[in-house]
Amino acid sequence: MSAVVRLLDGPFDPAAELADFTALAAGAGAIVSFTGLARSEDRDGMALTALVLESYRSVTLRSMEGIAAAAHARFAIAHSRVLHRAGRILPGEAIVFVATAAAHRRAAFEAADYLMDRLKSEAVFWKREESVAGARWIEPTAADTADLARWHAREQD
Amino acid sequence: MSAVVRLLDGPFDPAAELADFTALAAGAGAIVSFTGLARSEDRDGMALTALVLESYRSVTLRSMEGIAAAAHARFAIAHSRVLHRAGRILPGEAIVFVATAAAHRRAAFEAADYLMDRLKSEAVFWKREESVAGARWIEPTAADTADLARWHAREQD
Amino acid sequence: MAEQLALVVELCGKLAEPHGREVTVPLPAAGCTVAELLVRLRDSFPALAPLLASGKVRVCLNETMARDETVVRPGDLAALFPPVSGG
Amino acid sequence: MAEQLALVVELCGKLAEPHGREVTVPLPAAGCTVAELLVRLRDSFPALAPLLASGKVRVCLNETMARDETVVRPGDLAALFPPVSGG
Repeated sequence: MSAVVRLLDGPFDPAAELADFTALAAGAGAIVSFTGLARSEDRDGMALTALVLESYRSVTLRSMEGIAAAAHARFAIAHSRVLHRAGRILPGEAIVFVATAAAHRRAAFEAADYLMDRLKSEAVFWKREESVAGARWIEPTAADTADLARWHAREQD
Repeated sequence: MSAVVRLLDGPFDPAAELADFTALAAGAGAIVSFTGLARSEDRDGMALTALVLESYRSVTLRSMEGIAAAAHARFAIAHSRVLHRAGRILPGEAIVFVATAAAHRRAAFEAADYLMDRLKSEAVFWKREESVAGARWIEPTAADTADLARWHAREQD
Repeated sequence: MAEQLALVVELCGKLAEPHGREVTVPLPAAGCTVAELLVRLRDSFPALAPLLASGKVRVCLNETMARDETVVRPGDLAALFPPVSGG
Repeated sequence: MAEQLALVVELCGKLAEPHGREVTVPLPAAGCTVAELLVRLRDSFPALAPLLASGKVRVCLNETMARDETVVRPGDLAALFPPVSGG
């Protein structure tokens, strides 16, 4: 079992991470990855120059580790990897990478989905989009809140 | 929009595929990949020497293309890639790779999940596991059938 | 004389176990239906009969799935598909 | 004299907009509660007041989230967290 969580200050290569993770998890059978890339436009179609993610390193890392631990407690996964960038991220660059490995694909899919839903709403980051018009602080969307609520609903089943 | 489907006779590199797909789909925001690896043991714990997938090239490819087209019709995805090996596959080697790219992560996750469920049950392959004890033909599992039924249930919602 | 032409039938998956990857079955020049072809195969290759008895074996003609009433002719590209395993 | 010690408070996210990344607030040597700290910050930095008024701003002390009744002392590592955006 492995659960790797990293908070990165510069660009990383999702494909290299998948290669490394797959080598580690070759015995697992099913591997799911999610890569989130910085958008080039905001919701109104305005061109973005950067996405800036502020973190508070120790607390941010602990929030990510807590989410990863919960995924291992909840799903039958053998390995997980969660990478998240902080700082200034250019359009098209990877912000977040999540990978899960399991004997059965359903667990791998659900754990990756769960990790992303929680990271998107609960990880300790403050983010703003920068464009020529200035900066705008971003909060979780209604879709993020609804995605997260799916897991709470299942807990009460 | 792109939907690439390939049936391969030899090994491929899932990480290289993800790199290529991510470059193509950089504008999309959310990328999900699934990699299925050949197991080293069968359900009873017997060591496997190979997984052999037989196909009927034209019909097999058409079955994969039909599944990919259905995913694009059903989910708001911008790009998809489906690679499947046929022939003799050694333990730990990749059998199948699915990647989806979308503006929103839910569509990317659901489309990848859907593609895998249909490929696992409906793609035109016949497979057998080989061990020192001989060969055993494999059919879709009850879990595969249940996974596939989830999508039919949602159609009737 | 009408029976002297023949059809090569590819056998997929576990159907290849009794007789190998293909069998040749005599066929009249005018052909026969897919349903009749299956009967001919059973008669000519008794070892295939138990596998065909499930009713789940499908016939692929010229790279397209055929129905029971489709006509198959000598020279057609024919294959028998057992239920698929999926990927 | 009791007020001559001070606490440096890091301001995270949009809380940094009015006064930059950190502010220094006078604090008695014995410290005060987190609830009192927020009142002192409001009084010393009126431009922060509207941001603090939401009640959603949390205080992080020595890398742990603090409660209203937690005591904060000069020299503690303190930060104000607005609601997180998530990753």
